[in-house]
Amino acid sequence: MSPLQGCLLLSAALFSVGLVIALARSNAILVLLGIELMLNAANLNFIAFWRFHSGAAPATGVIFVLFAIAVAAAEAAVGLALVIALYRHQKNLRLQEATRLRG
Amino acid sequence: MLGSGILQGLLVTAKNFVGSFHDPARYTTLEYPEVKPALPEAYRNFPFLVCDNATDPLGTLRCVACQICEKECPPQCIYIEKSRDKKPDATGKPQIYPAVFAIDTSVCMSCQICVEVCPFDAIKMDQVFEVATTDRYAALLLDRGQLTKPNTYFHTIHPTEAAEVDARLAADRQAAEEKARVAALAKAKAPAAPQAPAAPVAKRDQTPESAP
Amino acid sequence: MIAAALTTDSFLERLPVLARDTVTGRLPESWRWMAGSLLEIIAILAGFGLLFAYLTLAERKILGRIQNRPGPNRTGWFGLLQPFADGVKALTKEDVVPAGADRVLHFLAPVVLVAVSLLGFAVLPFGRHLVAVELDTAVLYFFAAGTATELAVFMAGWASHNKYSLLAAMRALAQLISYELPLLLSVVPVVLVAGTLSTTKIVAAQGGWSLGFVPHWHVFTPWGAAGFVLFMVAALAESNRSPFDLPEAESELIAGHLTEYSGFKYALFFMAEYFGMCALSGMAVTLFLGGWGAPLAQLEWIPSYAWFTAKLLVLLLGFIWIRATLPRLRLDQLMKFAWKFLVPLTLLNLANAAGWSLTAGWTGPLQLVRWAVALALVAVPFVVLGRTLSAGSAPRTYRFA
Amino acid sequence: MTFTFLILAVIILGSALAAALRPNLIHCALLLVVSWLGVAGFYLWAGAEFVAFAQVLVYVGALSMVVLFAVLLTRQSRAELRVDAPETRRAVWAVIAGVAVSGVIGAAVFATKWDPAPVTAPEVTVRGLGLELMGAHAAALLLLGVLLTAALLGAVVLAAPDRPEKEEKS
Amino acid sequence: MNATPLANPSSGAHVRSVPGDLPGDLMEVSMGPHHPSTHGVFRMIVTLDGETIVRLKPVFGYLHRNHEKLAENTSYLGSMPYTDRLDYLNSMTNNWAYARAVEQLAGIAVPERAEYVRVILAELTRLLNHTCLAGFLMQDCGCSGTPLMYAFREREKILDLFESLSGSRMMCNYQRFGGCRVDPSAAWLAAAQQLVDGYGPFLDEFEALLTGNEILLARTQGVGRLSAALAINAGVTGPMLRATGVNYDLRKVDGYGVYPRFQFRIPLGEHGDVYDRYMIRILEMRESLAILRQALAGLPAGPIMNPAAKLRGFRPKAGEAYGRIEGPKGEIGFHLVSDGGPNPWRYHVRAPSFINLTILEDLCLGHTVADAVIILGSIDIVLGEVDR
Repeated sequence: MSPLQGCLLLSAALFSVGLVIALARSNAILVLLGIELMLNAANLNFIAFWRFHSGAAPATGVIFVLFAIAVAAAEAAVGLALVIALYRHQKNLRLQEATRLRG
Repeated sequence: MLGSGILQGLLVTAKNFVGSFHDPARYTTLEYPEVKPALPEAYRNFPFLVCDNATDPLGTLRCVACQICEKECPPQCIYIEKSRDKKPDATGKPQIYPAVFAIDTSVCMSCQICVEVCPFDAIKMDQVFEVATTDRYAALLLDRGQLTKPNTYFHTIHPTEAAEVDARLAADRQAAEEKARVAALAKAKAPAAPQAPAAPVAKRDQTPESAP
Repeated sequence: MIAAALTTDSFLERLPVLARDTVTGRLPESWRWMAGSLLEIIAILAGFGLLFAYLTLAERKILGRIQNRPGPNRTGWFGLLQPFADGVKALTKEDVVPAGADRVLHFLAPVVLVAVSLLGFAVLPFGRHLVAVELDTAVLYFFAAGTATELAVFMAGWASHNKYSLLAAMRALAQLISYELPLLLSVVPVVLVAGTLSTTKIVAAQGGWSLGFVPHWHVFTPWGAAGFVLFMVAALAESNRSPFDLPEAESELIAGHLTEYSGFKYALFFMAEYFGMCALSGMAVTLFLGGWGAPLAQLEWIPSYAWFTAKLLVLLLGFIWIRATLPRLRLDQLMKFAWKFLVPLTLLNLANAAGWSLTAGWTGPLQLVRWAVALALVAVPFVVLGRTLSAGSAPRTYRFA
Repeated sequence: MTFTFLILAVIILGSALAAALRPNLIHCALLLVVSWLGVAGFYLWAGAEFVAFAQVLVYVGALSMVVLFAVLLTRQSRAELRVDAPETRRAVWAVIAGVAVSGVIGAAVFATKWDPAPVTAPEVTVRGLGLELMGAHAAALLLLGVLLTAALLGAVVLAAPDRPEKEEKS
Repeated sequence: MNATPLANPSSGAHVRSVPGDLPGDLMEVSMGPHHPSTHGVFRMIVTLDGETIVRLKPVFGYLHRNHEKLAENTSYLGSMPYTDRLDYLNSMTNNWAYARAVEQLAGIAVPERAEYVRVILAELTRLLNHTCLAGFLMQDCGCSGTPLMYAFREREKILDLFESLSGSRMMCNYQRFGGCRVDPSAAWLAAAQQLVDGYGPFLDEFEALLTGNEILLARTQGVGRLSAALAINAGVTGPMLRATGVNYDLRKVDGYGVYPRFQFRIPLGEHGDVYDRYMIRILEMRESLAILRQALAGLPAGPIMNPAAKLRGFRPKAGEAYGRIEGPKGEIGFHLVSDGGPNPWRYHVRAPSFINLTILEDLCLGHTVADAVIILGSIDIVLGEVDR
């Protein structure tokens, strides 16, 4: 198994764990954290390809990850603000109960 | 401007830092066990009993077990038992003496009221403050023997007050002798006359012992 | 110049490196790197461990003198053995863990804190030849390494199962989020002007003297002076020192996140606080005070690490002095101070530094203009923002009946 | 495949899995911090120093704080930190989805013929990175700045208490 | 983690397990009785929303010693040393207030020299109390001991004076019915004069250290505002009351003792916040210095005790009396009812600390924990007097 394959498998596994957390847990914060984990898995891929795959421009992978981290930060900020707003409305963080917008 | 107050404060602390090295007014710590504090003469701690003769402390106690201090003590830390017999006091007059005189220093609050009410100048305030002990009960209950200290000691700790007391006592004694002499003369003159009452001891209710 | 060249690489200067090489030289080739690193780690641990020990003593002594009392002076000559007595006491004291505590986190918090607070030392250039790890991204590494400290404080506060500790944990989080920003932003101008994130290169960029006696330290430029002050203020907050010691505010929260700690764990917290203080002061020396550079060319014969240590000690004394003087801020004031005062000032300072480096070519009278503009860019916002910050609170005059 | 990589993989996956299973919200958050640190370690191992430190700064330094803050702000008692275990049905479906995703990706990874990996990491200096960001990706950088500002403002607006409602309550 | 079980786990919904009627976001913290800033064994049950106080319940009585009932079973003289222990910082003024009550009850006149000495000692006590308070308050604000140590450095000098006069530093037991126990010597008066001369520079230094400090201004201004109306309704007295702008000082109102002979001013605040309370005390200290200078200069010769006063077997005629003076913390008064016996039939203390403390919750609501600490500090309580 080449290093690239190892990295990709690690990334896939991390993505799956993130997915499981996001799907199975009902707490909004945990769901958000699961999504962050999935983002991290994607970033892992960028770095893996940048490092172990020839042909890419020298810094593209790194720059992609930097952008992704920045976007993730923005996403987390907004997401947690939503969590707090959600909490203020229904006094808990159970996403199943956040159905007010359903028609 | 923001920060000027803070800078002013920093200046004060810096001044104190430097001052603590050369200015005794800014460095007031006494390193206690090595350097003993200079106690003012008025300093009071726990009471002690005055005796006139250091060689026979219990025999020359001024206390006549009148129990006024026991009664007046606010926290009631004094316990006195009168003797059944009488012993001659310093003037040679037979007096009741305290068979038991105990002060519970764990209760005593050093208020000095016993000293103020004592008509005999028998109880005074001590200056020993290093009274720490590992025993909470027996060691803090001082008995007659532990409480008794000679008049010379009283002179070393409260010289002014002791001199006054001695002068007053000497005057009292002289007056008593004078009176006794007069009474003896009168008795000689009128053998049938009834026995004169013993010279009343100077009441000191209105003259606190520290009056100028 | 020749004399300088001779003295800058004197025997004393190279002594620590020589000592390391003598030891590692006896080892087989493949072990040398590992052994060298290990030696560096031991040297840093021993050096700063000793500094920590005597800093606690110095703090108590200086605080004592400022407060007109002697400070600890019973253990050993002038109390010199006090830190060791304290250490023995901390080691032998009972380790109490509250019944409801999260035992794992309660144990991990001090360990993580000490470990993390030590990481920053790796990239500090203590001397001309003394830097444990040469990193291209050293400054970034330093601040990344420091981020976990407040996380550990949070762990301690939360795991203690104590309401005061929990309040302290919340305060610690709020404080970190607020002060990480000005701390980083006050460093950016230096990176901008020096054009590098490497600490050694930043120190090298501050070498040399103008007019023969003014060193090219960043603190001697308008933006650098402002940046230095801003950095130190944020560093005070980051290391939880008075007047920003809210997480362990003694008069309000008993001991905050430390309330339920005793014995050696408590000592570890203490140690981490001082390590953090040393690391941040070391960074300030590196970024603004010319690192290991001597203030005068004539003094270059003194080894560079001595200069670094001297500057470090001066900053640490400043920490102690401030602690002895100032009252504590309240949480909302702390936040207001960070967001409404420090952050705008650091941003303006960044612009100021950018302007400074753009106008580097100006000479003659233009140079004066450059200084005037830069000074104005520091002073005017300070006065204006300071006025708005302290609006509504001023000394009052009183009437008498 | 080096020993370091394996250890990092164990840290990343182990803590993420543990986070998926722990009932305590704070523990989950802290375990995920460990996972993020592992990812940073991975970047370091791969030679992307700058990204690794950025990851630590953003995730451990900022994100974890915000998450913990949110946890504490939305906590009503200590007991409430204990989140219910996932419902079995949801959990089973989630695991099936997760396994399916990794299965597909894994199969693709093994099916693809990869070029041999370069021996050394591509040389990326901070200076080079900065030049590239300001050069080729300047537009993206600007957009990112706008996005972050917008996110900041949006977060403030979302999280700020609705004043009328608060007055109603009190 | 030792989690409390959910109140109703079967319902599936999250049910709050916070006891009582607390809304979910609130936290109840019990500050004290062992807390660094409660000035003794005092307890505040604080309900917090975040760090903001929404409810505050003071709990006291941990230092209750049955003072009033003890006094009803002790001779009039025997209560004097107990009054030392009410507000143990201010034994001289406590003594004086009690002596005044008994003197009114029994109609004992006090010689002029004794009145002067009482004024001197009361103003020294005021200096002592306000200096300590300033130090404690700054400690509550988070200063690492420095102002407190400076305050204590000066306080020690006053205590030295008390000790050399009365024999004890804090439990002076100095006043007697009809005068004072000891006549101050010329040397003592010279020492007092020296202290008074040195106190102004100390106050200047203390103010330089802190009064203009931006952090202190931000911490104390606008915090714990007390309105004049509430202060009057609650019976608040002393610097607390004057900080709200109410001109009420017993030294002027009653003009007891020889106070009318001295020139001094009453500083008044406007906002009634912590800063005003702090500054009023600083300014009062300067006025006290003025009084002390005048009193030391005008001290007449003569007896220190009324020769007609009895020490032992003291039995005032039946009746009642209320003696009050302006103590450093406010109006300290003793209400005595005599049935002609050797003990008072009823003995009541109007303790300023206790009455000033009643408005604590009103001051603290809406402020943070950190403010509660300094508000409590600015009220200036001594638990010996609160609990009695």
